[in-house]
Amino acid sequence: MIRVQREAFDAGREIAALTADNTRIGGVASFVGLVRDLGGLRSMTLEHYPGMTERQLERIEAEARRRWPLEASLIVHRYGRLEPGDPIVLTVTASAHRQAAFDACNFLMDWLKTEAPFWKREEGANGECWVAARTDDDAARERWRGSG
Amino acid sequence: MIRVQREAFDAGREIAALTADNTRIGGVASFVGLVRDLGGLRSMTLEHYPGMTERQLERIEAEARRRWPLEASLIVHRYGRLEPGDPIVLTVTASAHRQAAFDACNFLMDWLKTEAPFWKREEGANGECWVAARTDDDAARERWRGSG
Amino acid sequence: MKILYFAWLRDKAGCSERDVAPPPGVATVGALIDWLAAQDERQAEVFADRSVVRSAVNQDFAEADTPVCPGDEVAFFPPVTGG
Amino acid sequence: MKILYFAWLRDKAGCSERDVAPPPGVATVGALIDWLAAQDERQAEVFADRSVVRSAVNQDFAEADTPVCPGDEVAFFPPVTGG
Repeated sequence: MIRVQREAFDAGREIAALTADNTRIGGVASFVGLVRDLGGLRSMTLEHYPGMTERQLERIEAEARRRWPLEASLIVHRYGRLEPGDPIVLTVTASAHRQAAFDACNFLMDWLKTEAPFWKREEGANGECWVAARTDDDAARERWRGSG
Repeated sequence: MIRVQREAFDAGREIAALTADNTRIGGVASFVGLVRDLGGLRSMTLEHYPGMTERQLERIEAEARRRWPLEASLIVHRYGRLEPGDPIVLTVTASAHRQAAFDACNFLMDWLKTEAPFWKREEGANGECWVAARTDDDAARERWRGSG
Repeated sequence: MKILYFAWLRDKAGCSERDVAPPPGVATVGALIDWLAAQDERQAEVFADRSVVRSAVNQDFAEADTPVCPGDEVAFFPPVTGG
Repeated sequence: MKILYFAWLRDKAGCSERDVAPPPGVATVGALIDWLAAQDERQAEVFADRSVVRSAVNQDFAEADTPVCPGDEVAFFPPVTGG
């Protein structure tokens, strides 16, 4: 399941809803990405490409489910104006086996970084600037290439 | 932080409490282990070694914090009688960097499986039996040896 | 053909969306960029450094040789920073 | 010296805890197991297959050659299944 929303999310409630009534699940891995303040950050605004975002998140989720035996999965990605400490993204993967859940969750985050059409603008003490993509995010995505 | 308790836990609340007011945190990885029903399971009772359990959990957590730059971490492990679908264990790791959070969380779970003095007794349709340790849990723990 | 701009490409373009009708010879993303960059000063600036421009055709990531047709939705943006 | 048994070792031992006073020559976990197994039938059964018995001395995992002293807390249990 995927969701793109302006509102905050409750990770605990999402995990509970995703795993309810499925006793085949042995482990649930999750990741919450937060707005980090490296000094002087006032806010971060996430812009995205409505339509393409949903398509890409669905593809990324489908790819994870093709690679690992997941009982359930969830991607929630926010957009709009966020402040330091605010949650940005949630990925949850549930499987009979803990390592499948961990690996799939890690994979979802690596792919989101390079495949989901979001752009971040930071507002700090000295004005605003667009956040550049990181080359190590590309490297993190590439490490899954051989194992597909 | 570590806790050994009979009561259930709320993963969302634990994550929120652990990350509150620390804007250096960029990512929070977590894992919830659940009682899995492979067929006919009525309940699972976790016995542990009070005193040694807390010592071991503290050591496992300290080892993770030695290996990765964590801003916060939490292990909650339950004991007592649980039913299929009930949460058993929660591990949470928070770091500036997502991969450190993921790896540390994975490490905590692998070490818990082989280093925390818990024993599981399953009650099914045909009576009760103690769950045997798994050799692949030993293998999962061993893979961290080289990277210490 | 609908053109969309995101993030700092939109700031440079001065608009987020426009309809264009390139001549029939403009059949790939690369050719479309050449044609757009030749339209005016702002467009020239948007595409000045193509190594930092990514594109999508009908909401799928595209490359310079990806075909484009009349009616397509073509988006230009910097490398994404999701997650 | 306090001896603790957990899980199915406790079921076989018929008790979870006992105080013992082994002779001075019993100075390691391995020697303690030899001595306990020679005490009675039940103890002999607990330690019949030592490959499935793990131990801890004063709440740290121990091996057969780990020293034990009077006053120590020594626990015996099957391989752990935490997490």
